[in-house]
Formats: sequence, structure tokens, C-alpha cells
Amino acid sequence: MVAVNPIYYIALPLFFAFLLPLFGKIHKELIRIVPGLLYAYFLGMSFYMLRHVFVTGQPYIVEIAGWKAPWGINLVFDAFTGLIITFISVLAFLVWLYSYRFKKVEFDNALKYFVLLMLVTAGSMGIVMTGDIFNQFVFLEITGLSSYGLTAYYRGRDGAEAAFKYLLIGSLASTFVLMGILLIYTQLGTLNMADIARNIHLMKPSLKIAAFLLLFMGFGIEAEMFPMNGWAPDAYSQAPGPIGAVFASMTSKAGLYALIRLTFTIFDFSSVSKLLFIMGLLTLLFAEGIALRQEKIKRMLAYSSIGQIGLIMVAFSFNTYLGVFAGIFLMINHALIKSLLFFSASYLAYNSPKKYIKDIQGFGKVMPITSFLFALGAFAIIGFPPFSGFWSKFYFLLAAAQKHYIVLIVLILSVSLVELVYYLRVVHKLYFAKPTGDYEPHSPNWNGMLAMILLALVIIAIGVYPDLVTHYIDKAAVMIMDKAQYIHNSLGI
Amino acid sequence: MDNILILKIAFIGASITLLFIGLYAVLTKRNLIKIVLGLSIMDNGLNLLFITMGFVKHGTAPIFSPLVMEKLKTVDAAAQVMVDPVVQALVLTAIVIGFGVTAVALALVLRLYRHHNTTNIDEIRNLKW
Amino acid sequence: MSTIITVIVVIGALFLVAAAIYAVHKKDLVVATVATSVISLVLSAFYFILQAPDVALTEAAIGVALTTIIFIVIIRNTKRFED
Amino acid sequence: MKKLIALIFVLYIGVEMFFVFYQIPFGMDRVQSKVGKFYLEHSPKDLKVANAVTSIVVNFRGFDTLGEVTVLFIATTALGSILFRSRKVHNRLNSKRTSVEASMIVQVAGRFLVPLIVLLGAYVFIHGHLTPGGGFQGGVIIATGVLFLLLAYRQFSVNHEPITWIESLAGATFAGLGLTGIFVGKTFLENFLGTGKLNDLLSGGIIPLIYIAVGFKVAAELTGILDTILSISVPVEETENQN
Repeated sequence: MVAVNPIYYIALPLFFAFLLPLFGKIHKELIRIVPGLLYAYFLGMSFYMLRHVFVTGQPYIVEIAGWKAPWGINLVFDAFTGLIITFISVLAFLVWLYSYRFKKVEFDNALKYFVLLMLVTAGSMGIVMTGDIFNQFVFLEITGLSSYGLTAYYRGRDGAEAAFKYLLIGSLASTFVLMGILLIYTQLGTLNMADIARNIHLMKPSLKIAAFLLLFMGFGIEAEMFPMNGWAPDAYSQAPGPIGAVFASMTSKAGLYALIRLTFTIFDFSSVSKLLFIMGLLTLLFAEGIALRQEKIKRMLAYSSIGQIGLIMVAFSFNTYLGVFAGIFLMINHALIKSLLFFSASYLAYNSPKKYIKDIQGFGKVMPITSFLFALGAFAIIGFPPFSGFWSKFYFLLAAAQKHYIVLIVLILSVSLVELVYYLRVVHKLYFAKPTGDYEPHSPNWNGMLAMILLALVIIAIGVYPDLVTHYIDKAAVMIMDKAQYIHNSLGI
Repeated sequence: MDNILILKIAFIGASITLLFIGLYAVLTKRNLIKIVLGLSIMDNGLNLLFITMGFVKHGTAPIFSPLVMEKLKTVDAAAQVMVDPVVQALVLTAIVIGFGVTAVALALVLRLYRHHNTTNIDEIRNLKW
Repeated sequence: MSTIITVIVVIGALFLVAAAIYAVHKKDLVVATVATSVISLVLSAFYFILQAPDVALTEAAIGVALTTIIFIVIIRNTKRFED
Repeated sequence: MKKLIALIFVLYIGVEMFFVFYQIPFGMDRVQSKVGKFYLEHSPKDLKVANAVTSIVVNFRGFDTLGEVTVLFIATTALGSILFRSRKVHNRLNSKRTSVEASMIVQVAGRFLVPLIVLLGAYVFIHGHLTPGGGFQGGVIIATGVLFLLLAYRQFSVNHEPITWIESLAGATFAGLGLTGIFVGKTFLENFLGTGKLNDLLSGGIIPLIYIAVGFKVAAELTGILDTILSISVPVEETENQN
């Protein structure tokens, strides 16, 4: 079949990114339109393919250059990776829509912005779909380098500083990942994930632990895990507004996916679930604690984002069906809601140079719709009932109750209380404080408004009618737990 | 001692030492350019480690040139004595990626210098480190 | 592998370590950069010994020539000495 | 104190890692890895490519190479975005650029050497499937030739128009050759041409074509990077601070 093929998610953005400078010579508007058309196509393709996988149960496997899996590189679009890819395409389209007229920048800058945007999404999709561990490293670098470029995009801010910090930590991460890959390769003689998973017991135990720790640290950095996430708040706050949403919903999710694939499929899970649990909990507590003290709105959102990553790691570490189910649900919800928050916050704080929370007080009357959408997102992420966030937290608590983790439930509920405090503080400032009047409010463009309203509608739709996604999540959760099925899909044995 | 054992210690020792000297520079140095230099030394050490791990004793380069084919006649016989080509392909990729990262890092250093007029990391602290 | 190559490799390895320490220690960044490019040169010879001519060629071109030149240009436009 | 802690930490992990890698067999007692063996056997037989590294880089693991070319492309784009200056500032600084030329010897040598360097680069990437070298190496060699020009003639500046075209078209050729595989009923990057005879110049199907595209792409990217970096090279006292 020519019209749909998972390879398009990576090959087409690369193809058009290379050609975009030439499109720009034909007509200046094309550099904005071409990525949009591409994302619209991906949107349709993802829904078609996900539906197909869901109905027939047959995943899409691409063998690049026609070589069977252990010999060549393969791409896997199954129930789990397909679901993540679908949500990345939805968000990529919305990010494009939001930034279509985001800034009246010079032509050269707009060109670079869209090229880097296309490549950062292609890189994240590559990390998720590829079945080859070295290929995953290459996509990690693509995602990383385009993120550095986007973080340093604005002149006026401290973007270069944040980007340098990000680059430093990212380079250390990629060194760790490469060392882990080398260890595995010298022991097993293969780079294919399914093949490694099949033969992992053949590795010397000491080398296996070393390789696991190296890979875990490396991908943990990209997923904003606890000790190595100092780069994240700076990158989030210095990058352009929509890119904060990209980091929260795509790159960190891709890193998280790599961690999950690593622990569930490649290495034996039971031995490492404690590590995932402890790191997740530390990430959660550390980030939520710091978020409480933030004075700048984007930094607060960034720390809240890191906290959610911790929560998702804890959910996956339960190693039960319900835990994985809750984890995937949390991943999707977080991607949707945090994007809405970043979108609206970046319009609210548009003209404030330092982006302090106090700068936006009283904007509830000045920018009613944007403020309302921000408040909606805040309530959704805390987990209030009519929104999608409620269901994911509900399933999480259910999973914890099933494991009889009473202390954990109390802890999570109190963390939610902390979230409530710092989000309500902003909402309170928005609606019940007098405007300071130092900054001119900036009303959103129609396209930004449309993107935000679409996101809000999706969040409410999932909240009112969760069956919209739970069927797919159910299949995905079964898929990720089933190591043998993944090996069968990739290698055909 | 056996020659091959000395070679093994020399290659692995050199690459690991390079890697961790680079890491030391990244962790302790305060000068931005020195830090990038440290990253580049780390990359070099890692690449040597890759190639070392693919070496086979008495191996030849993985090229079926007319010269090799004349000596060993068949493809199968030639393939037996060659070093592992996969690590070489991986290192090619890693070298080029490393160069790209270094170039971007140096561009960031230059912009930081223009903005703050220093390359010392202690004096560039608008954000928390 | 013959004894001569072993001796060369051992000397080369010691030299690599010495050059790396020198590069990290030296306050003059231009000298440090040149030391790094010498590391690349020795590594390129190592790759030939390890039967990897493709990698040796790449390392010689990228590590010795291009990386060094961009470092030198950036140093010329910023400060030469580390303080 | 901080340095001492870092030193101890690095030494500890370094020694640990040394012993981890020391356990891995090397040289004599080492067998070829599973995929390595497969590639060595199939590269000359199925693909008729003499250089096994080339066949891995371009065909078996060609997807990595596409990613790698993309990394260079991102580096060029990001570099341009990071060092971007408005046209006004750029022109002002350009007019102040030093006109001190390199010495006579360098200039004359450049005139002789640059064509040879470019020729060598082209040779290396056209023969990538036969001899050591290939797209990257050839591209890098051509870029060093351009670097020579940039250093020898300070007034020399690269014309951006053709660079953009080469960069875009070469990259698109790579991805396009891959996509063509799908449209003729095979998979992405699969060879759809005849493979010819081992050690012939015209052998290996699309592999030499892709490697030539990679060569052009790498040469154009690196030239772009070098030009961007060298074009900011103005005397220190004239750099704009606090812009």
C-alpha cells in the first residue's frame, strides 16, 4: 500500500525540510503552509492506521531496505506505539496551527523555525517507532539538536544559556546511551530491540546491569528524570511558547517511551521496577515541591510537567495491567492539557518580559477567553471531574489501591493538593486581582485561538466520554506488557 | 606478556582515560570553550572504544578489494578474516553527529560571549545552574 | 600483530593520555585546541592499525581539520585565555 | 574541594568502566558478531559492493545515515538561527572586515591545490563502494578545499544561492531515492536497480547514487557551517557587545 506507510512519518518531514528553503524561493507563504499540509496528512494517516491496527490486530511493520529485522532497521506501528504516534500527530498539527502566525518574524527566521519544528517532531516519532537501538540514538540526537536550536531561537531572552545547558546535559546523555549500546552489541552481536530482548539472558549479569544503568540514565535525561532535569525549566521558559508545548508533549514523552521500552521489553522488568518506582517518586516530589515556589509562570508549568513525568513513571512501575493503563492515560492527558496550558500562558504573558505570575493578574477581564482556557487547563490537570485529567488520576489511584499502596495514595492525594494550591494561585490572580496595568495585553490571533479551543474541546470530550480513548489504551496496555508479542511482530518468530 | 593483551590494555585504557578526562573537564572547568573541548575529547575516546571492540586478530579491513580476493579466492574465505564492519559504520555516524553538536555548542558560546562579554560560566548566571 | 606495532600503540596510548591531560590543564585555549587536534591525529593512526580505513579518513578530515578550525575561529572571536 | 570530589568520582567510574570493558573479549578470542558476519557475507554477494562499511552505511543501516545527514542539516540551520544577525548589522560589520590578505605563498598554493583537493574529494565519494571513503569523507575533503579558499582569500565569500540549492536537492535526492523504492513496490531505501559486478565502478545499484548525494550534501552543509562561522570573524575590538 502506497498511501499509508509508517515510514512517511520520518521520510516526508525530512524530505520537505530539505526542500523548504527552495519552496520559500517560490512563494514566501509556502514555508508555513507545507508543514501544515504534511501534519494534516499525518493526522488522517494516523487515525486510519490506528483504526486498522485496532480492528485487525495486525501491526504495521516496515523493514527498511528490505532486510528482515535483525539485519536491517525496522519500524513498528503497533497498538502502543501507534497510539503515541497518533497523539504526537494531533499535537504537532495543533502546534503548527498555533504558531502559523505566532510572530511577525523575518522570513529567514520563520523558515528556520518551521524546519526545526518539522525535524523535532520527526525525531520524536522516530524514537517511538524505531525497533533498532542505535537508530533510536540517532533520532535522540535529531530531537536534541533541533531542541537546542529552538531553545536559542529568541535573541532577547537567555535562550542561548538555556540551550547550552541543555546541550551539555544532552551530550552527556548521548555518551551514556552510546556506551550502553556498545556493551549490548559486543555481548549479543545485534542492535535490534526485539532480538536483544530475546537474547538478553545470554549477557553476563554484571555487564547487563552496567548496560541497563547507562541506557536508563541516558534516556532518563531526555525524559526529565529527577537528578538530571535541571535543564528542563530553563529550556521550557526560554523557548518560544509553542515549543514549550512541544517539549512537554513530544520530546519528553519520547524519552519516557524509550525508558518504558527499555524496562518492559529489552530488559527483564521485575528486577528494575523498583528503580523506576523510586526515581519516579523522587522526580514527582522534588518537582512539585519546587513548582510551589516559582514566581514565573512558564517555570511553574515546567516543574509541574516534570512532576507529571514522575507520576507516569510510578504508574508504570506497578507492573500491573491497571498501572500501565493508568500510565498511558496519564501520558496522553498530560500531553494534551500541558499543551493547552503552555499555549494560553504564552499569550497571557506575551508582553511581559520576565513572565512573572504577578504580571498577568486581572487578565480575566482583559482576555476572557484565553484566561478561561488557562483555568480550564489548570482544573483539568489537577483532576477535576468533567475533564479528562480526572479519569487518568482515578485509574492511577485504582491501580495503587489494587497493589495496596495506601501510603502512596495518601502521598499522591497530598501532591494533588499542592498542585491545586499553585494552580489556584494563578487562577485567583487572573480573576480576583486588580490589573497592574504595566503590560499591554496581547490578544491572540485567530489561528492560536482555534488551536486552543480545539484542544479544550478534546479535553472535555475525553472527560465526558472516556470510552473515546480507553479502548485504544486498553489494547496498548496489553501490547506493552506482552514482550513475546513484540518479538513476534518484529522478528516473525 | 602476550602482545595482544598489551594491545588490549593499551586501547581500552587509552579510550576510557580519554573519555573520563573529558568528563572531568566538563564537570569542573568554568570556561565554556574548555567545556566544549572536554565534550570533544569524550567523543574521541568513545569512538576509539567502539573500533577497539570490533577488532579481530589478524583481521583485514572489511573491503573486498581485488587484492584481497586474489589472495583468498572466495568471498566466504575473505569474510572470515575481516574485522567487524558494523562498529565502523556506527562510528562514522557518531563522528559526524559529534561534529554537528560541537558546531552548535560553539555557536552558542559565541552568542553567550556577545551577550555577556565573558566565556566564564560563573559570570553567566541569569538562570540557575 | 608484530612487536613493533605493539610498541607504537603503547607509546601512542601514553601520548594520547598526556595530550588529553595537557589539553584540559593548559590555560591557553589555542594550545589546548591544537593538543586536541593532535589527539585526533593519533586516533586516526590507531584506526588504521585497527583496520578501519573509512573511520581513519573521516577522523583525519573532521577531527584534525574542521573541528580545530571552528574552535580556533571561535577562540579568536572570544577570549584566548581561560581565567 | 569540588574538583577533588569530581576527580575521585571520575576516577572511580573510570576504573569501573575499564573493568567492565576489559571483560569483553578482544582480538584472538573474539568471534565476529552476528549481524557483522551476515553483512560481510551478503555485501559482496547480494549487493555487489566491495566495501562492506559502505554497504552497511548506505543500505543495511541506511536509515541511520539519513538521520545523520539530517543532523548536519539541523546543525547548519541551528547555527544560522543562533548566529543570525539582521542584515543592517551584518553589512556594517562586513564593510569593516579586515582586508589583510594571506601571504603570497598561501594564495599561489591555493590556486594549485584547491582544484586538486576538490578532485580528490569527488574521487573519494564516487569510489565509495570500492575503496575506503565515501560520501562523508569526500564531502569533508571538498569542504576543506573551500576552507583553504576562505583562509587564503579573506575577501572570498561563498555564494549562498548555489549552496542552498545543492543542500536542498542533494538531501531531497537521498530521501527521494528512498521513497522511490516504495513507489516501485519495494520498501524504503531498497535497491531497485541492477547490481552489476563486484569491484566495478558501475555496481551496487542505488548505493553509489546515494553516496554521491550524501557527498554533495555533506560538502554543502560543511561549507555552510564554515562560512557562517568564518563570516563572524571580525577583529575583536569591533565586535558588537551587548546587542
